[in-house]
Amino acid sequence: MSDVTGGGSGADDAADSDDAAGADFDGAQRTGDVPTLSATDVEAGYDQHQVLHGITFESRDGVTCIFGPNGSGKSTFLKTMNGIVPVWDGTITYGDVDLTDEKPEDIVTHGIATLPQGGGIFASLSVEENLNVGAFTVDDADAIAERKAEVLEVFPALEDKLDQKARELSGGQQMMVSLGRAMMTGADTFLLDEPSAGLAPRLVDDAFGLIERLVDRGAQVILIEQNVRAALRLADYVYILAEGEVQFHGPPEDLSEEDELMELYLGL
Amino acid sequence: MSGSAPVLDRLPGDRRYWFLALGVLLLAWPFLFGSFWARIGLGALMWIGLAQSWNMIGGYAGYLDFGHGAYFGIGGFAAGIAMVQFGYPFVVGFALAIVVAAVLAYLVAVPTLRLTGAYFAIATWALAESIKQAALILEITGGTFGLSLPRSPDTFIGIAVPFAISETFFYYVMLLLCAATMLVTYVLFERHEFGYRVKALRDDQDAAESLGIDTTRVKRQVYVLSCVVAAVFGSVYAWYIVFIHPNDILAPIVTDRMVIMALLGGLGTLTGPIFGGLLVFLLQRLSSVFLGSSTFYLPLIGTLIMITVLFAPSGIIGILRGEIGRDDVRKNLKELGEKFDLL
Amino acid sequence: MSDGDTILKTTDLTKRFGALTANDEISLAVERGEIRGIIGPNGSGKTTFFNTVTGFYEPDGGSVHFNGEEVTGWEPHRLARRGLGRTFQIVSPFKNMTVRQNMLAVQTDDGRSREEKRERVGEILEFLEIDHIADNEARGMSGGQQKLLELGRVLMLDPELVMLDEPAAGVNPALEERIMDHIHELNDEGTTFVVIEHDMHVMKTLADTVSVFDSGRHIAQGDFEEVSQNEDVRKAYLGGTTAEDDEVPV
Amino acid sequence: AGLGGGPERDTFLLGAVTSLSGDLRFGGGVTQRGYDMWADTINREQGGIEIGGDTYEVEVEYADAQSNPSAGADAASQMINDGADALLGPYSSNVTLSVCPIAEQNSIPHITGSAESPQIWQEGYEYSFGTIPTVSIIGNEATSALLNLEPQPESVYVTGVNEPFSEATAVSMRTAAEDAGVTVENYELFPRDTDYTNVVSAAQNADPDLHLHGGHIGSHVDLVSAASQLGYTPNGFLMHYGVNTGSYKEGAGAQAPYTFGATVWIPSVDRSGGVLFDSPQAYADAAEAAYGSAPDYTQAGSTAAGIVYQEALKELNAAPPLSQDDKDELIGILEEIEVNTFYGNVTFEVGGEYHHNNINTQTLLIQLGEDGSPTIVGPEDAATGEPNYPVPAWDER
Amino acid sequence: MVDIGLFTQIVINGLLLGGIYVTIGVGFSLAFGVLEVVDFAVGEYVMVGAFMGAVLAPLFGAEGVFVIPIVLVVFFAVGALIQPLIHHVTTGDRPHPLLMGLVFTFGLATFLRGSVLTIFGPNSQDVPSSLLTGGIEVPGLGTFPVVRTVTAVFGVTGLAVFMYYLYRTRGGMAIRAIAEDRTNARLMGININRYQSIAYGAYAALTGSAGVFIGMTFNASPGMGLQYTAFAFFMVVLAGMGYLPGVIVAGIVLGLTQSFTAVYISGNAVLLVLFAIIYVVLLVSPAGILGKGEWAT
Ligand SMILES: Nc1ncnc2c1ncn2[C@@H]1O[C@H](COP(=O)(O)OP(=O)(O)OP(=O)(O)O)[C@@H](O)[C@H]1O
Ligand SMILES: Nc1ncnc2c1ncn2[C@@H]1O[C@H](COP(=O)(O)OP(=O)(O)OP(=O)(O)O)[C@@H](O)[C@H]1O
Ligand SMILES: [Mg+2]
Ligand SMILES: [Mg+2]
Repeated sequence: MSDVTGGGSGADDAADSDDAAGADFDGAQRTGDVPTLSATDVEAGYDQHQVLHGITFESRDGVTCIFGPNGSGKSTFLKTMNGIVPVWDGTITYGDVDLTDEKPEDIVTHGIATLPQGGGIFASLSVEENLNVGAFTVDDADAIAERKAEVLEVFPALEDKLDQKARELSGGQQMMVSLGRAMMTGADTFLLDEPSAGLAPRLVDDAFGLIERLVDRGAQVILIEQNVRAALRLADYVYILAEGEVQFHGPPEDLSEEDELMELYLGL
Repeated sequence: MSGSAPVLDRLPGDRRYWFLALGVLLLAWPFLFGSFWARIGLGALMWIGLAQSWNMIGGYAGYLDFGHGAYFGIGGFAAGIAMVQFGYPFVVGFALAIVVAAVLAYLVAVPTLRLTGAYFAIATWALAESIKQAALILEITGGTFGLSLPRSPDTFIGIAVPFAISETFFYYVMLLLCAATMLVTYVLFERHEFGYRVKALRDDQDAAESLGIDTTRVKRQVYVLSCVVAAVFGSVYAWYIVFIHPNDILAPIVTDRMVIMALLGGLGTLTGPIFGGLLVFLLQRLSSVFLGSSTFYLPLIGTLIMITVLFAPSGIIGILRGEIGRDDVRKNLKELGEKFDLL
Repeated sequence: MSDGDTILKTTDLTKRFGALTANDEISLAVERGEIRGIIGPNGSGKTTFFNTVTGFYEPDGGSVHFNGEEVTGWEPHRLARRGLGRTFQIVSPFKNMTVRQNMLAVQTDDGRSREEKRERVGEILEFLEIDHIADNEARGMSGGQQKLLELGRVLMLDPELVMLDEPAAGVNPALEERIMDHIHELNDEGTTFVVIEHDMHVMKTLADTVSVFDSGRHIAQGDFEEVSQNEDVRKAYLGGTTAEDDEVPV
Repeated sequence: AGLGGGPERDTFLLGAVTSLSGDLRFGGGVTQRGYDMWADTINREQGGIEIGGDTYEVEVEYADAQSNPSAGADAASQMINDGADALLGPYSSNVTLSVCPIAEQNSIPHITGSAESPQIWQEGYEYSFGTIPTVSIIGNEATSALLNLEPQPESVYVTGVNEPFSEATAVSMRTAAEDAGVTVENYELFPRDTDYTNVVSAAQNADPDLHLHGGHIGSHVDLVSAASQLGYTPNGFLMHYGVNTGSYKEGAGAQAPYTFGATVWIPSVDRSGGVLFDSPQAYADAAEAAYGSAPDYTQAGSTAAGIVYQEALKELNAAPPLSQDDKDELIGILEEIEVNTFYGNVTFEVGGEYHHNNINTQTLLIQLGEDGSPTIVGPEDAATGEPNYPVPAWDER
Repeated sequence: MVDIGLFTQIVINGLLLGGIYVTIGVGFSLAFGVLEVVDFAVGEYVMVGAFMGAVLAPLFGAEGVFVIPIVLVVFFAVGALIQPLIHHVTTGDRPHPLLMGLVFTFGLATFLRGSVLTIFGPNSQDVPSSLLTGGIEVPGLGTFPVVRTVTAVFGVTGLAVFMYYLYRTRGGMAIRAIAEDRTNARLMGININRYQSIAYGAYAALTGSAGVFIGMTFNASPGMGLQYTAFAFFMVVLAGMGYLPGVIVAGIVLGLTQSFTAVYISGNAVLLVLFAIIYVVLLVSPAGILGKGEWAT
């Protein structure tokens, strides 16, 4: 248990040493703390079918987890934040910027990267091209080269595979490509939708390791997971969604007092 | 589904009376309006039947058959060849049309139904064109000269026809065939579990297979059935129109019409092809009445097709059932507008 | 060939995709009444094995026996009607049909009447606790409900053996428990299961025996404890996680 | 709506079925102008047709065959339904072949001013007639005239498009060449949408004196452009149908001059005229004035069809609307009739393979000049000018 | 006996014919590969391009070649505006997106053909050119008709430009990413509407200008579109759908098949042979003769 708290303070350490990490990871965009991604009374859905009934949410430093039963609207909510699903009502802001009506391709430019469920790599593009697509919104060639070097430092396994088509990689390596690609955007905030789903346990470990590394570098991570046990080891703050509403939010410690919630929604 | 009540449910009075009235109208049609309208009526009935035959494979089973018209032509030529080259009565030609279409459809089905989507569409289209080209070269089909069928036969299945072989007679034949096609579609695809199997394989072939559905066989059955229906109409059409030519009854436009009719009416629905068939047939046939000697109906139909696909993808039936309301169109327009963000 | 207790037996089953051997001489026997787990790294050939056994892939070598009968190369629907049911890794409901129609589409040779079939649909939906949405279209169902529907459809076959490909993936823990309960219940009634799953908690709870796949080969077999202590397995598959670490860190 | 016969009226109602839309709309327009020309002229100049002292105006009502046999049959039926006294036929043989049986079933006279396929007459329809000789005659006679030019050609290459009219044309050309004892290097049909360089290369390799081609205007254009691209120059190209139309000139552009063609009528032909129009030139002038374009033989044949009706109706001497007996009697009159028109003498064969076809109008061999205007260059008794023969090579023009 | 002079000329004819097909196949293949649109309107773009040549050439001293820049610009703009409509009908939760796309473009094709027919009448029109006339005779080989040779060069150049753009530029990378997954491409900051419109516009521009060349080679007629739609389908099926480099091979195969069938078998059998080849290739190797097309499901 103390380990986990340690992980959380690890994120703080990273924030302290922000200057160093920030400079070589992403010199151009980041100056101070990562802006808070927050949602206020968000309603959204598909066609006539409303899924989210007023969600209020705020990202924290480190990892903010979203749990909830299937179909509770977790992915939908994530997609309102990255712009894929239009917001019916309510607002979404990132620091001072209003994202509510922005399109996904514009939201990325503010520093919010998404890792869609399954990784969403471009299978017929090479690994290097996948990374380059990640930097699509970046015009500065030097910055791109720097970030690529950074990604390869974090994931040395990708070094020899740069010219290979992404589909030829193993599941775990593909996950590295998608995370690396997300890093290439120069984002400070990462939206991850079930990064461990369908992965073998060893790869699940790898995926969570990667998340830790992102946090170490000062990024905020919003994480949807069904692998609640593993995710809780990383979590700094937890939201529980059910039927399109927030049922609980608070630090993981508080969760232990909510036996009923745990039982009902998390099966713990 | 949106709130507005389906138009079909808003008919005043008992629905059965409406159907009864419609039945009486259909039966009395040639006597009420004369021979020209009998011809228009029989044309409409034929096209409704053909649209439904496409709907079986294209709508219910989800296989975009872009060569379906070939079976209409094959039916026509089977009947024509039997009557012209061998001097048999129509009824033999009719039987031949069914047999030839069924056998050919089966042979085609075996390799072709392994393809899906655009590949199936293009393969069937290429096959239909090959058949047309072959018919233009072969001697038995009359080659480039086509076939002139014997005129005014005045017996049907050996029995003298009292009112001669006139449009009135053909009107009732088409009415009968069209009704039979509707009935078969209703029973097989809407009532029987066979229909569930067909829809299942349309949605997910592997899943269907894993649930005991012999998808290869079901697909084949639907394909052969739909092709035979088209051929049946083709044979009667040949008998009626007397002169058949590959460029007419094997033309790709025959398929195109069926597809458009089924789509505009509402794919994979029983009544969609009725509305789509009526609309397109009448638009085309009566365009000269409204537009004079102009080809203006072509861009008009083109525009109509585009608008339908854009705003009413479930077809006329979708509008009648109230699935597509004003709100949907507005939402659609808004989404479309967003896609014009190009700079 | 096989004794009465073996319901499924593969011998040197091989499947290649071009240069890749996805299943390399896999020999495996499943006893009637057991729940067999299959684990292995991503891409180790688990799903391919399912597909080859159930007739979706033509094997490049080896044989499959089901209920003592050689069924190698049989078409899937034929196997299904013999009582070999399966689900898919990616859920595949018939989206344009209602839940009930999804169930009724299932085809069997058992000569059940229409009424009997409908009755059975009701029973199964009730058992899975999704009878309240029987007449909803499948497209509007949540991912979890779709998983239940898949299980329900398979049950319409009255299968003797059910092969489940990652039934708990992406499923919320609460629902996961429910699915496991259903499997146990059906197993108690005599249905044999083969389950692919990456969730070790599920594996541990369900499986009587676990088979481990790696690079297309069947490298180990044993009960969960045995297998999870195996060095090769730990290295290839489990990694650093102590799979038995069920403790919730809060 | 109503049954046949129709109400009392004091006009003759002629139902014209023709393709006003679709692929054949161009030809449909030509026949329409031909029929209108007749109706307008007779109404204007004679107040209509004189029957027993009264004159009855002529009314032509059109129904669109949409270039499609099935719609053609519907259109004919529509006209009959509207009580037409007689039918004027559609453009193109395919549509005609579906209209003839309708005329037959309803026992109504039907004269077509444009369909040329020999098939129509072989069927032996009792109620259908045609003013234009079948193409098997036109192609044959034009080819014979061409083969008589000096220096006498020794070999020909025959091509045609694989559709009824064109095949019949090509066959007649081949027959004429064989009958004249000229070597036929090759006889080949191909689909309309083919590439002509291959046709031309094969022909070029055979190196014939003449190239004979049966098809419609588009195929002529493709053939001459491929020929000019590959530098294929036989002593002459004979093509039928329609080299003297504006459409061919527009399509072929610089390649149009010197092409030989066949026709049964052009404005400059020397024919004595008679009923309604004094001479071919008078007709051409009137048509030019009315429509702003020079008439071709299809239009003339269509007008002639009207004139034949007019004379036959006079002889029948029955006021409109015609009874069924009148119509049957009209058929008998048509079989016997001989009318002297600007288009030539019209009489219809009875029996044989040309049953009810007017095969007596003389075929003319024409050649386009530098400016694209046609000159009659054969047969000798009809020629009004000298042919430019052999024609200059493409790069010497 | 095979005549060598004729034989080499037939080869030349076939290759140049193939070049003409390449001009149509390139854009069509791009449209299919990137946008997943099976575009029924392709032949009508050719037809409209040819008519623009016929109508505008007189303004440039009866020279069709000078019309091409205008056609490029106009078609690019129009294509860019049509693309969002096609995108709209093939996405969202519509049933049968593929059919919707097919039928929409069928409607578009009918609209274009009908409009040209209504405006210009049914006649064919000459697309004049004095630059591209006659043929170049190469002794021992045969004659290379100038207009066909230039058309083939245009097609191959178009292919090279497309390949360069797709595989060597940022925009091309974006387009390939879109082809793979539209939603994920957006999440990378790619304005998919813009790049899809660029792709479709480029396809339309290339196809429209191919129309001008084809007009100069043959002529412009309202009914010509259908056969080019057919040829475009031939091309992508043989090339493998969406596989651009296959287009050249497909063009050569089609052109040679056509010319050899016409001369050595029967002119009448040409289309029968072509359609039969398409059917058989689809059954035997749906990914094209090179086996590299995308095997769509
Ligand atoms: N594209 C869509 N169209 C229509 N309804 C959708 C769509 N995507 C999701 N839904 C519905 O919205 C609801 C919420 O779905 P969502 O994917 O947000 O759930 P989730 O919490 O992410 O579930 P899971 O844990 O299973 O991924 C569900 O009822 C689902 O059926
Ligand atoms: N249809 C196919 N064509 C070509 N290769 C395939 C095909 N299906 C699977 N493969 C390959 O075979 C190997 C085994 O795949 P399989 O799907 O069986 O793995 P798995 O064990 O189920 O993995 P996971 O746990 O990720 O689902 C992989 O390398 C995969 O890429
Ligand atoms: Mg989700
Ligand atoms: Mg798997």
